[in-house]
Amino acid sequence: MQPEAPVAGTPLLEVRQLAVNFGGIRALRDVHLDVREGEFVALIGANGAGKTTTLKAILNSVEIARGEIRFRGRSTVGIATHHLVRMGIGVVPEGRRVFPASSVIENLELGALERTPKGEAGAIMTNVFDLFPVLKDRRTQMAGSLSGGEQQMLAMGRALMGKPDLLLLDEPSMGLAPKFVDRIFEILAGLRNTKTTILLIEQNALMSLEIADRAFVIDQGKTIMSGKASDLIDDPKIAGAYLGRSDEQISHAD
Amino acid sequence: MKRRNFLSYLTAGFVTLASLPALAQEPVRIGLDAVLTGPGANNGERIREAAQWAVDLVNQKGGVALPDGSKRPLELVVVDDQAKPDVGLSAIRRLVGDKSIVAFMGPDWSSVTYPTLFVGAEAGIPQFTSSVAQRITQEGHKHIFRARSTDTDWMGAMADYLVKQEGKKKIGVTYANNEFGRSGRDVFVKILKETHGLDPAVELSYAVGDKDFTSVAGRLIQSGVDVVVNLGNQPEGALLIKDLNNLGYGGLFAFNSADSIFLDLAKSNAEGVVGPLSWVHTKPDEKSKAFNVEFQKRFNRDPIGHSVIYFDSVNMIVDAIGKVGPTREAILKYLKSVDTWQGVQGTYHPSAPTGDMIHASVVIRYNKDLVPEVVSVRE
Amino acid sequence: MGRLNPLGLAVIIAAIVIPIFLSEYALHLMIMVVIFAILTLSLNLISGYGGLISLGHAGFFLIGSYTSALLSVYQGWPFWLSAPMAILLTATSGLLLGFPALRWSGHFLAVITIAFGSIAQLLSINWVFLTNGIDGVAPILRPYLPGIDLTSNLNYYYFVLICLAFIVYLMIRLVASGFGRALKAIKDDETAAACMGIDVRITKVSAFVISAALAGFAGALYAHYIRFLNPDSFSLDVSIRIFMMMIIGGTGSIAGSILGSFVVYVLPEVLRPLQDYYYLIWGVIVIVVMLFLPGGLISLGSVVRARLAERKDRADQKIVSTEAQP
Amino acid sequence: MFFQLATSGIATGCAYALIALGFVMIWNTASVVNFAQGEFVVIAMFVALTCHVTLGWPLWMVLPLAVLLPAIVGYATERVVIRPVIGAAEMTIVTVTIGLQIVLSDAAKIIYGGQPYSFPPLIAGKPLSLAGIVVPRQSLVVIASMIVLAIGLHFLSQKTSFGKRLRAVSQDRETAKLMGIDVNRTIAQGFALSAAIAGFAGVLLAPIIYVSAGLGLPLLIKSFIAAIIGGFGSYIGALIGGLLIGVLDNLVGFYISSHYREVFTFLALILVLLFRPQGLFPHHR
Repeated sequence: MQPEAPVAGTPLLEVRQLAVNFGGIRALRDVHLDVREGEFVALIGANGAGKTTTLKAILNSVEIARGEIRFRGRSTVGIATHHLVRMGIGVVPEGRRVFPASSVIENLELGALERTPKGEAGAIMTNVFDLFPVLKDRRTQMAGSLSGGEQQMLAMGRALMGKPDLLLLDEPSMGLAPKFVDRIFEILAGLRNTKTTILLIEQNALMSLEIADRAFVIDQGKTIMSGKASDLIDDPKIAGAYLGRSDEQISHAD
Repeated sequence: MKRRNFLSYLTAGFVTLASLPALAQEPVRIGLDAVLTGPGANNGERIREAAQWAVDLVNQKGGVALPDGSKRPLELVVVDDQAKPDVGLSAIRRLVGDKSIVAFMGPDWSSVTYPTLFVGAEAGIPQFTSSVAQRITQEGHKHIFRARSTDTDWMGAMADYLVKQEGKKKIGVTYANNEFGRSGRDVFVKILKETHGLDPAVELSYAVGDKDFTSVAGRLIQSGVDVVVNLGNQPEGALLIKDLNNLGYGGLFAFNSADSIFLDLAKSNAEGVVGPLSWVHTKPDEKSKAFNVEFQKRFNRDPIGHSVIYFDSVNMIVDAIGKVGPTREAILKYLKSVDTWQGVQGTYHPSAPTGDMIHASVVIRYNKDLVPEVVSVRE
Repeated sequence: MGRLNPLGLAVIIAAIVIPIFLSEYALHLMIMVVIFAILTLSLNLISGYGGLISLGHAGFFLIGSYTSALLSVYQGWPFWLSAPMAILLTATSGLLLGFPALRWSGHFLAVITIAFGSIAQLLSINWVFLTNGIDGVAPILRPYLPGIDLTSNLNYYYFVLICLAFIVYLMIRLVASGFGRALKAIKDDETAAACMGIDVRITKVSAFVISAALAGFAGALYAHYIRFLNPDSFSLDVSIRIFMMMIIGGTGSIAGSILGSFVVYVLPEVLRPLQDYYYLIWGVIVIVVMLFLPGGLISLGSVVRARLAERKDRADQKIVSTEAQP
Repeated sequence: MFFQLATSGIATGCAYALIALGFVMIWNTASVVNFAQGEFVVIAMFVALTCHVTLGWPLWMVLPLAVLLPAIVGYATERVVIRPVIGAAEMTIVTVTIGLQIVLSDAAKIIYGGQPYSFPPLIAGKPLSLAGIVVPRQSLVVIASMIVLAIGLHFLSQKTSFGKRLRAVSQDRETAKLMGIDVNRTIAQGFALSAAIAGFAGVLLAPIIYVSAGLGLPLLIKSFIAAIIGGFGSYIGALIGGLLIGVLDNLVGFYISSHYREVFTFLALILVLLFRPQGLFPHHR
């Protein structure tokens, strides 16, 4: 059972009144969200709503026009992306972005390189292989030669290698065959049970809401709704605006 | 005390200021165009230092003497042609455009001199060049003075030495693919044919900037020549003799740029190398010896042929100014009337109709101690 | 280029009037600036509008110069026949090089064009029976124009200036045409351009051919001005110099190309009193311009204006609000 | 004669190979085509010349210095002039590196003049004769050094965390950041390393080709071509491309024509680009 009320204490990640300009165009106007320790939060919205820009803002790779982002209660202003990563944010980027000319093992090692002490990496890799047995089978293969679904698993495993306090996943189901989409969500559900703190960014609203604790909905650069995932899933507005559309999107992805 | 000191400074300052007009007297200017950047800048630097030295010596004696007995400072205006014809054209137009320049020296590279000749000719300014290509003085220009023997002179000397003194018959010719190398090759092959009735056993060329001469050396050795005549610039010559020696070549190596720059590069490989030069510091006459001593004192190394050419040129211009004054027309007219002029390099004939003032050359051979021994002298 | 502003008009008047008062030396520089402006414009067509790097334009320049010079000196052709022949031959060589080479872009194309320029120069050195090799070709006659003595450098200056004006006019028309727009579309996004129905290959190769032809024409103008040709004048650094002129002036701008030719050709002459240091300072200038004015000198005005506007914007705390579209 | 030519070509080719290697490294990590790469060779040569020939320091002291100084210059130039243009239009980057090339080569010219200087062989002695092939000791030093360096670099890139960072950055700069890698710093270090490799090549080359300020650009262009022939972006391709160019140059000079040696290098480039555009050893990105 998920806790009903918000957990006490400061959130792990907090985004308030975020606005971002992109080449003279306002990409985000007012986004807020928060993620607490151990929580699985989904950020959902249509294509172009500003989900990926929000992620970039969290990672400080776009300039923020207004608003505030706090990680572990500390403002992220002026902290470079790689420092944020070292501080404990693990990222599974959009489009997977595995290192194609490196082997599976080398990709995983890179995930641990800057964040995990050498001695611990081996143990974590064993865990990752337990989670994704297919990676173990392919461990010496070049990452570029893996299938899309396998690459997605590698990208997730790679992020886990850094023992992230907060795991950001950007559209992990995008461009995958339905079989793999189901598999990825299964894994995500499994991660929730390990109490890993997760912020999932997805177009696939229905599946995301099914596994998330809480969710935020953004539209045209603005957070328009938030609440418990189980509540949102029954919300008629959501059902009309996103769930129907996301079903459609899944069939398109085939 | 302090005030007194200040006053004395002030007085000194005024005295200096008062004497300034005398020092700041309008100098007599002569121009120099040389290659100061790019390949060939090595010779250009030597040219500049020698010309500047000659000018400094004149100024140490109070400046250039005029026919009325007064003296004015001498100034050298230097421009750089980068060994490129179009840059040279700009450079020489700049010199000639400055009406206060009464004569100029350069260019050194024939490929720059030739296309720019008309600029000096139109302006009627005396031009002293060290370019060796024959045709520079074949165009009928009246303003050009060549202060160096031509390649015909020293190729003749070298061919004589190789064929008559050394008795070599099987000659391989290598040359750099530039103006200098090609024109050297043309002249040498012609002389070999016309004077000695010989043809080269093999002819090979290479590019300036080549680094690996194994293929050239290999072909020379394969064709079994007993003398290699190389026509080109110093770095390639030094690399070629090194590769020849590495491959066990036992014959003679003759080189038209076997000067001190070549020696610096080739080091012990230079032993036994033969070369024609317009002038060498070991030339056994008195003037050359004296020049060498003075040059050594000033620069702490041996002068090269170009040092003498430009040193002599400055002095010839200075002498002319002393006779007829600092104007282009007067100097030009005067020089054309001078039969002989004694310089360090030898006897110049400024009145020669073509402008070829001097034909002196030597053939040298590097001995065991890498000293260039003069083996044949031509006047 | 847009509409002619007062500054542009002033430059044109200056270009016509000032040379009358210049020394022979300065006039020589101006003639070379105009010839190089034509070369830079030709490069600008493929690089500025088409986004293709060429470091081999000295090769086309060489082919144009030599064709016109050789026909004129050895065959006795008048300039008015030898120059069109030079244009034809460079256009052909542009076609022959462009077809295979334009499968590449970026640094690959840069190296291929370096190779082309070097091969052209090496052939002009070694192909002695045709080019007279390192000895060069001379004397090349000035073009004959009834009533006007083109052996006068001032007249020749006006002659090349008129040629430049004609080419500028041609470029303006070309850039505004469907072809020019197709070229720009390819520069922005090749795939998108192809989707719009543009034949990418043909457009690129055509631009390359026109560019080569213009460079060939500049070559003919050069040969008949300088009256002596040898391979030394067509080395890699000439290609680099043309490239610099385009970049420093402002890529993709006609006025920029002309400004760049002027600055890059005249600056070293101005810096010459610095003797040894002038080339070094020139390199520093190139870097500084690129770091602070990547759009070239021609963008100076608009960059300053933009900065001022930005400052004002910030002061007003006003933010342009449009539809959010990341 | 064939083997003689090949052996000698390999020695010169090694130098091209090393320069190409550094050049490719910069391309891979920073997407910068560095026209100033040849100048790092020249810097090392002059450091070696000054310290070894003029000041008479022993080689074991001079070598690290001659490698270190170009590395420092490489690091500094990356910080000052390259970093601001990383990610800019390719023409802007090319122009900046050409500007850098002009500055560095002219600085060398101002300090040392345009003339060439000779440099003593790294090890003394007459050339060796192996199975009828004359091999100067210097060539052996060059070939052996290159093998050692290639192995060392391979070890560096596969086993050390610096090498892993470098490889991650060269495959995907954005994602490397997401691994916590300081991309800017890694690029600067990559610059330093590639300059150090070029410096190493410079010391090896100095006794073979003489030291002069104008060497940088011609060496770079040969190496650039070597890198493309080998397969641009591939390290092994750069090495083999360099060796091929060195050998080809000699064989053409001997068997075909000494006039057209360089033309053949360029022709080889064009042929490779026509018929095997990905190069002999394609790079997987």
